[in-house]
Amino acid sequence: METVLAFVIGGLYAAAIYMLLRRSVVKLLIGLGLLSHAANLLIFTAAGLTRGRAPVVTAGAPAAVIADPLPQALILTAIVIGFGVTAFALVLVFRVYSTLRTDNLDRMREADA
Amino acid sequence: MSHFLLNILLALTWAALTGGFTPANLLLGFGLGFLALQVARRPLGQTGYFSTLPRMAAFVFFFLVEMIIANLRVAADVLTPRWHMRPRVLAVPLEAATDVEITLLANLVSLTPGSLNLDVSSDRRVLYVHAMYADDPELVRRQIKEGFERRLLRITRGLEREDEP
Amino acid sequence: MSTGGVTSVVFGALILAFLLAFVRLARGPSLPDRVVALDLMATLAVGFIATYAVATGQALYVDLALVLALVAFLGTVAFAHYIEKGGRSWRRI
Amino acid sequence: MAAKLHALGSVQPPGVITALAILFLIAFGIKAAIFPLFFWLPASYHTPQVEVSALFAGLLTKVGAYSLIRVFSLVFVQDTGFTHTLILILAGLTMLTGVLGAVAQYDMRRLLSFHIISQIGYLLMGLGLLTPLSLAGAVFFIFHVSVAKTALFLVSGIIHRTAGTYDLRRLGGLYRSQPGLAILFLLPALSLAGLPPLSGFFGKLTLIQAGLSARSPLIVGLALGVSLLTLFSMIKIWNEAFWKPGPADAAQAPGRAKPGLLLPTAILSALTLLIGLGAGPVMSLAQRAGTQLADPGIYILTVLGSAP
Amino acid sequence: MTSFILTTTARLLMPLLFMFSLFLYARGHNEPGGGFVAGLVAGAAWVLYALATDAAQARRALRVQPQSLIGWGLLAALTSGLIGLVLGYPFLTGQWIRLDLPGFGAFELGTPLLFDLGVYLTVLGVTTTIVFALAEE
Amino acid sequence: MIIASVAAGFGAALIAPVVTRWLRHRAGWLLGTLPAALALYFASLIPQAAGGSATTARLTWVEDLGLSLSLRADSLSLLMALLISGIGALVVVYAGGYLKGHPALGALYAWILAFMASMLGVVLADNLLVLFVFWELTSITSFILIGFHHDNEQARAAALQALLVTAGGGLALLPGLVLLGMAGGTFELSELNLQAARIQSSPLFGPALALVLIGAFTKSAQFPFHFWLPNAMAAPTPVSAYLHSATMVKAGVYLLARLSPALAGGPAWAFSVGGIGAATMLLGGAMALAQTDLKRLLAYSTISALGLLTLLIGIGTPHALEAAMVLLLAHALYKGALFLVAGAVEHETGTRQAPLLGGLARAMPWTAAAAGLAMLSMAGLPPLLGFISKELVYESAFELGWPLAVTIALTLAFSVCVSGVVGLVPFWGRPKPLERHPHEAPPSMTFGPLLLGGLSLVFGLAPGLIDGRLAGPAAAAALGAPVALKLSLWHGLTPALGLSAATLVLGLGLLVFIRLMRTRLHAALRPWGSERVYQAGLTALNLAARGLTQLLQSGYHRRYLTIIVLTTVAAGTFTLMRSGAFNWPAADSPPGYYELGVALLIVAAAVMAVTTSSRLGAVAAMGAAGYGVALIYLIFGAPDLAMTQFLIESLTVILFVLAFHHLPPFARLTTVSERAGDAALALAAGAMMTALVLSAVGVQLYPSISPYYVQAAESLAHARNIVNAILVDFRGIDTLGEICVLAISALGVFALLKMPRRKAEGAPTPEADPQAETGR
Amino acid sequence: MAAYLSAAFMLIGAAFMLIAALGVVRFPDLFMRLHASTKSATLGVGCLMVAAALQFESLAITTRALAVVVFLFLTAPVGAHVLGRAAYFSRIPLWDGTLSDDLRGHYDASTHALAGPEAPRVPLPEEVDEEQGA
Repeated sequence: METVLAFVIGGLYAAAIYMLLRRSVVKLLIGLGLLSHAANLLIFTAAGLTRGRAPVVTAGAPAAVIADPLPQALILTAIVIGFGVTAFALVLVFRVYSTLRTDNLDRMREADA
Repeated sequence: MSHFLLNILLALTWAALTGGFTPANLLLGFGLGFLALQVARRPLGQTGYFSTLPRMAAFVFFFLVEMIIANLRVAADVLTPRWHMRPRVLAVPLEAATDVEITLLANLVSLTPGSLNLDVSSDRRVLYVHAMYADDPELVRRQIKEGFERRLLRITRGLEREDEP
Repeated sequence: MSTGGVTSVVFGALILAFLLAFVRLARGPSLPDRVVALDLMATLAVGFIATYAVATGQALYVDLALVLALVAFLGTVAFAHYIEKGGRSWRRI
Repeated sequence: MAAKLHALGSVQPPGVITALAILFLIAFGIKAAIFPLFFWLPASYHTPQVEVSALFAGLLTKVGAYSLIRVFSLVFVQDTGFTHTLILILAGLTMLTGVLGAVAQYDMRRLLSFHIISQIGYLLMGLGLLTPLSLAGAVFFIFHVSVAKTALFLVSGIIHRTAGTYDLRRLGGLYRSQPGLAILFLLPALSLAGLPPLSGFFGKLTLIQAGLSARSPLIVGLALGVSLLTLFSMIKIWNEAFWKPGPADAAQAPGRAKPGLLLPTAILSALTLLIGLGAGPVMSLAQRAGTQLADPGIYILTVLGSAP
Repeated sequence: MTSFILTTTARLLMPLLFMFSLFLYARGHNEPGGGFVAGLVAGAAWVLYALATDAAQARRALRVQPQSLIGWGLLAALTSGLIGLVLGYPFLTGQWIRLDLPGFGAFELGTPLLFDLGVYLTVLGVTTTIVFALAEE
Repeated sequence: MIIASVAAGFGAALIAPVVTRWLRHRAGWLLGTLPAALALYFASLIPQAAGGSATTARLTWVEDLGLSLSLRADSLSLLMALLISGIGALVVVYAGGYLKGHPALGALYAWILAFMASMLGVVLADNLLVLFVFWELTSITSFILIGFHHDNEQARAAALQALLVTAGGGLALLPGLVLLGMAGGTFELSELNLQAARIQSSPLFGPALALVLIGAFTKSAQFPFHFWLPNAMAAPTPVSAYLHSATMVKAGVYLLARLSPALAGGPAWAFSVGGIGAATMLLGGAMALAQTDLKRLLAYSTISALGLLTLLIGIGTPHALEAAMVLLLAHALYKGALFLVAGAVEHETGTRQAPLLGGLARAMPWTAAAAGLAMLSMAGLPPLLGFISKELVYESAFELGWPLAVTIALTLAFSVCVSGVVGLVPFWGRPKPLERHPHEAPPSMTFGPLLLGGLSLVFGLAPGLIDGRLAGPAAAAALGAPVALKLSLWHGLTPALGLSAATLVLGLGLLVFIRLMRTRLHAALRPWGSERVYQAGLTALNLAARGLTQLLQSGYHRRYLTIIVLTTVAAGTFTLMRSGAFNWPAADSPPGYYELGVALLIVAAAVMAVTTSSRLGAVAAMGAAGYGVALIYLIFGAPDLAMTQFLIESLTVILFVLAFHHLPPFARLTTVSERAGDAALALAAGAMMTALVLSAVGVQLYPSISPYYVQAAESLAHARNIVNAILVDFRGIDTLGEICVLAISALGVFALLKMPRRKAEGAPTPEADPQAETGR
Repeated sequence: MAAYLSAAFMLIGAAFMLIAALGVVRFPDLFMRLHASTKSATLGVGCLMVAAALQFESLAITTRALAVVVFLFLTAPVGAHVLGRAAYFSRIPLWDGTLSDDLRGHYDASTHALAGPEAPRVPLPEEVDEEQGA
């Protein structure tokens, strides 16, 4: 499954990067969203996969095999921060568009200052 | 509805007494409690509870059956290559008046035979539905009005509406 | 008890359903069609979670189903909100 | 992190770790604006309000640089021959491109923004050398650059407020009209160029000592050349904004800045001088930090020693 | 959106969702849930309400400024850290007390719960701030 | 006390503007008392130093870097310190007259005093790094002083040039000093000078020597760095007199002398120092002849004298060093005086052009007297100090053979000629018509040159005042061994005396024909100016900077992103390829078919997000991918993650949907080939990431700490959900930071949406857009 | 017993889910797809939840499972309603085989108010400005 997921991650990255390279800012936002999926999945996979057991200690007896909690905590943080970033980027693009009336990144450079 | 609460309390007591909070035991407790209340209906005073609850149960049962039938019809249509449906968008006059009633009715309509609630007119007197098998629009209207609306209203409006239909 | 066999059949059906829903998501043709597909996918995920809980015997996943059931609805409402507000503008997309 | 280090040090094949290290380098490198990933910086730093960019200048890239220092002194130390050489090369290129970018600018804030990049190069140099002394230099540098850069951005803000522009070609005569401001500019500017006895000098001196003891003359030479170019571009600001006679049209006669505006700048400018004059204690702090960074064992001991 | 069906449903669902979020928060320490998820669910409740009615109405219904929720959340999280500090432990060291309520059994109260509450409030505030602001556009 | 003497200068610099506002141009007399007092103090240290025991002081500064503030006053230091403080006093007084009424006089005083203190620091420092600190301070202060007339563009350019050259040299000096310290094992000069053997056998010696020499040569205006000095004549004359003849330019010479015990002895030293010195000496002398501007003339002649000093130090014999020390003193006295005289002349006549001046002796008798004394000393005529120093120079030169002596004699003949042009012709030559009627300069301006000229005479007549007490021990310090110097006016009939006579004759001859030679000489020496190299360098630098910046900062964000991605892919692929980092995961678990289905779903959704032409379709696809990812979390034991992912996914979709009301539809803005290129790049990046994940799978990042968390969760954190325990307890600070980030982003969103739309018209104002003007 | 019941419910649920998905793919217009997704999928999930409840036999789980079912029964139709209504506004075409449309012409395009069936039909805007909107 690790192999499969590796390819999934590669696919997500490729899609995200392709979208990031578009000139339309809206596509860039989509790319950003995909990128965070890819990154989270990357950490998740690289840290090792454990089927089934959630990292919850059943009262009294610790389970024998449980998923590694630390990367999970890490990814949880990453997901939520990704949300904040996406929201911010979205609104930024929104403001830029309402100010400049273009969604073409290449045309935004004149307003660089 | 205070009887309903009482009934639940009784069920909980039963479960506590028997020492098992399993669903089955609770259900049993509820049933026994209902019986107990039935027995004690006089001291407690007359309410619509004892007629509403069975009616409610009957309604739920009816609804589930309708729903399964509806699904089977959809399934049949999905699984066979030819379309059998005769869709229409229909206006169904409403008797239900309160927000909750209309909402409930609309939801139930959506979940059951071949009809899907689209909207309610702004004056809340007409329900527009999309019906899948509506060769005869009047039949659909009647099904909704007779099958659902009446039963629903009987429950929500309790005793005073009981003799009305 | 053949729970393992049953759940794997159920999983298969659900995944098949997922992919079918995705077909609708990809084909459209209109935005509401896609939304229906997405909504269905969420519902399927709820089912998936329930099945998963049964398959692994871990009850805690049922809560997940609850969260998801709520959330799927929200997405649909938001999309509908957009479609209605935007009028026919989606067609210009 | 301590545990991470244990794990990475013992079991893993170094190749993958190195690849991971490179990705970390790129990720934090974007944040820290190192070559060739610094594009976002000059374009963005001069966009917001000057107070904001002053804060950003002091802090933001330093966060990236700090992360880099943390990760590359603690975790990714298996293949230093490759990773840290790469960091050194990047350090050199970052310094050079940053300072050349600054030299080309005529907008004061853009110019200062580019200097942020070149200063990051110095930080990287400290990291790339990876000796206690060089890390101390990097730590000291973070401290120094934060102060000096913020002061400079604030000065540019005051100039904008009083003279109405950031464009060096349209500025002038400020030495005469605001001699106090001139001093407030000169101190951090010269500090940035690494002239003694200001804070920047000691950072530079540390890095040079470290570089020479690590037998890396090339990066030392580059660092020195870049500091000359830094001086050059700072003097450019000085010449254009302060010494050059003011603009011909007297309509834009620069006003004087209010004391309230000058005070924070004055404090920061004085701080660069004080850090320089009192460099002893600051440097021994930095030295201790550098020693700890260079010897992760201490860190592991502190974390794991107290945790379980 | 003017569908009163949706509005009615939203009114019905809101308390439900809110309860559920509290539930998730309360047992987050022992089973999946916790401040993040609970805050998101509570946020979702308000988002639903904002979508079903409009942002202004939701804002009125919320009664407090979403931004101040963020502030309170951060404050709560900080306070939980400071408690440990005051008692002479490192910042954010968890402190627990055991409450024995007759009839209800033992409860454990600790600063991590306060911290989690801070997370909850912050996430709720963030979600509502962003969505309300966007919906008002 | 020594430390206080240095600090006093800086302190005086701070109060100088205040004092000047109070006393105006008379402030010079008051401010001049400080350097004068310092001079007396240093003079009082002479006997002790001549006895071999230097006065020292020490403060700790930055011990971690081997930098302690240690000062040491031996004879060599005292010789310099006396010059600095003594001439400093005169210059301060002089400046009051010269710049009477100038609004920035106070600032000038401040900077001059600061410079003086820095210079004292240089010569008194006993620590290489402290020396460097003060060395750079002199560069900065001299920069400000040269640019004193900063309204003048030439002055600004000259100041920049001087700073770049001297500070650039300083930047060479710094690593040189560090290397030297490393080679000698100490940064303390007095200890270092005892380590000559160790240093010279060190592999660091070569680079250290080269770098130190570059530093010294730039400061002392040695060829090929000499060009900044004549340009620095844009400074006010007192500054030129002080910095550019008596003190700062001698810092390089001082450094050479100071370090010669440690560095001298080998052929490298002799040839580089001696060779450069000789070249500078000749070139400076010859170029001086080509000048007409009095100050430039003096500047070139100073270059020449500095070359001679360098040459002598390069020779390094006891006699040569003795000669160097006496010459150092003599030159400071006469050249300082001549500069001040030139300033007085300019002040009174309004010009510095030698050909326009003549017959001023009648109008300015005191100035003329001072000029005469200085001129005679410079020409090397008895009974002045210049004569004694010249004789010593010749004698030491003869030790190395007559060709060297003759070369020096030629240079000194140039010097004789220059002294005539500056000190003789303007005063006693044929009177010329002048625009302004000259008067005698004010006493503040005649006092200095007269005193300096007088001292030349006094020391010439009574060389016993300096030989055994000052010059001798100074030479001993430079030599690192005792010398017995006995100076006298009359040496007897020696070859040196003959050569002196020849020099004089030749010099006078040149003076007669100078007008004929000037232009031709000027043209002939032009290629040696090396200033054009500097100018070309500046131009090239600006061009390179602009070109590079345009290349790297195109302003197209997409291009930046492309570069970032390219860098990542290239670096990642490279590191994966090298040392066989790539390998298939060892612990690959066979995938369940429904897991495969989920994987397929994610990939399909990603593909759809890319290919769809409907933006909300893309959002929906992104949501589908998110659901898939959440299912993966679910399957692999992360219910918290799955839950959060589901929630966030839906909220994100809602945000997009809400914002898309106001956003434009997808547009296809790129060409097919652009898209193909991007796609290739994206696929490469994806492949790289795949390879990375494949290799990294099973790299257990946290194996030793997770079990700890698992065990501690219930006991320490009172929690059974370990993920939550980690979030709110073990790594609470991270979470705190995280919610802060969230809060900031939310407030950012709020601010962005609620802030007033100022630039709604969309056109950035030209003010705010510097790029529009640079045409980029 | 419970296990077998649970298995049966699961299979039924899965079947309905599959049918829902098939319906969403196969049905010719949006509204019929909504039928499929609302009815079949909700029922399918309900079955699966019941199966889970049967499997665990604990009050807490049962309550939650039932909560999910109730929740879905409450929300799915509302979702379908808002979507269908919105779709109608954006003039998603009905299937050619649709026999009649009572709703047609009763929406007020600007206020989104909906009149009863007795109100006169308003000529549809799209018949006028079909091409102008683009």
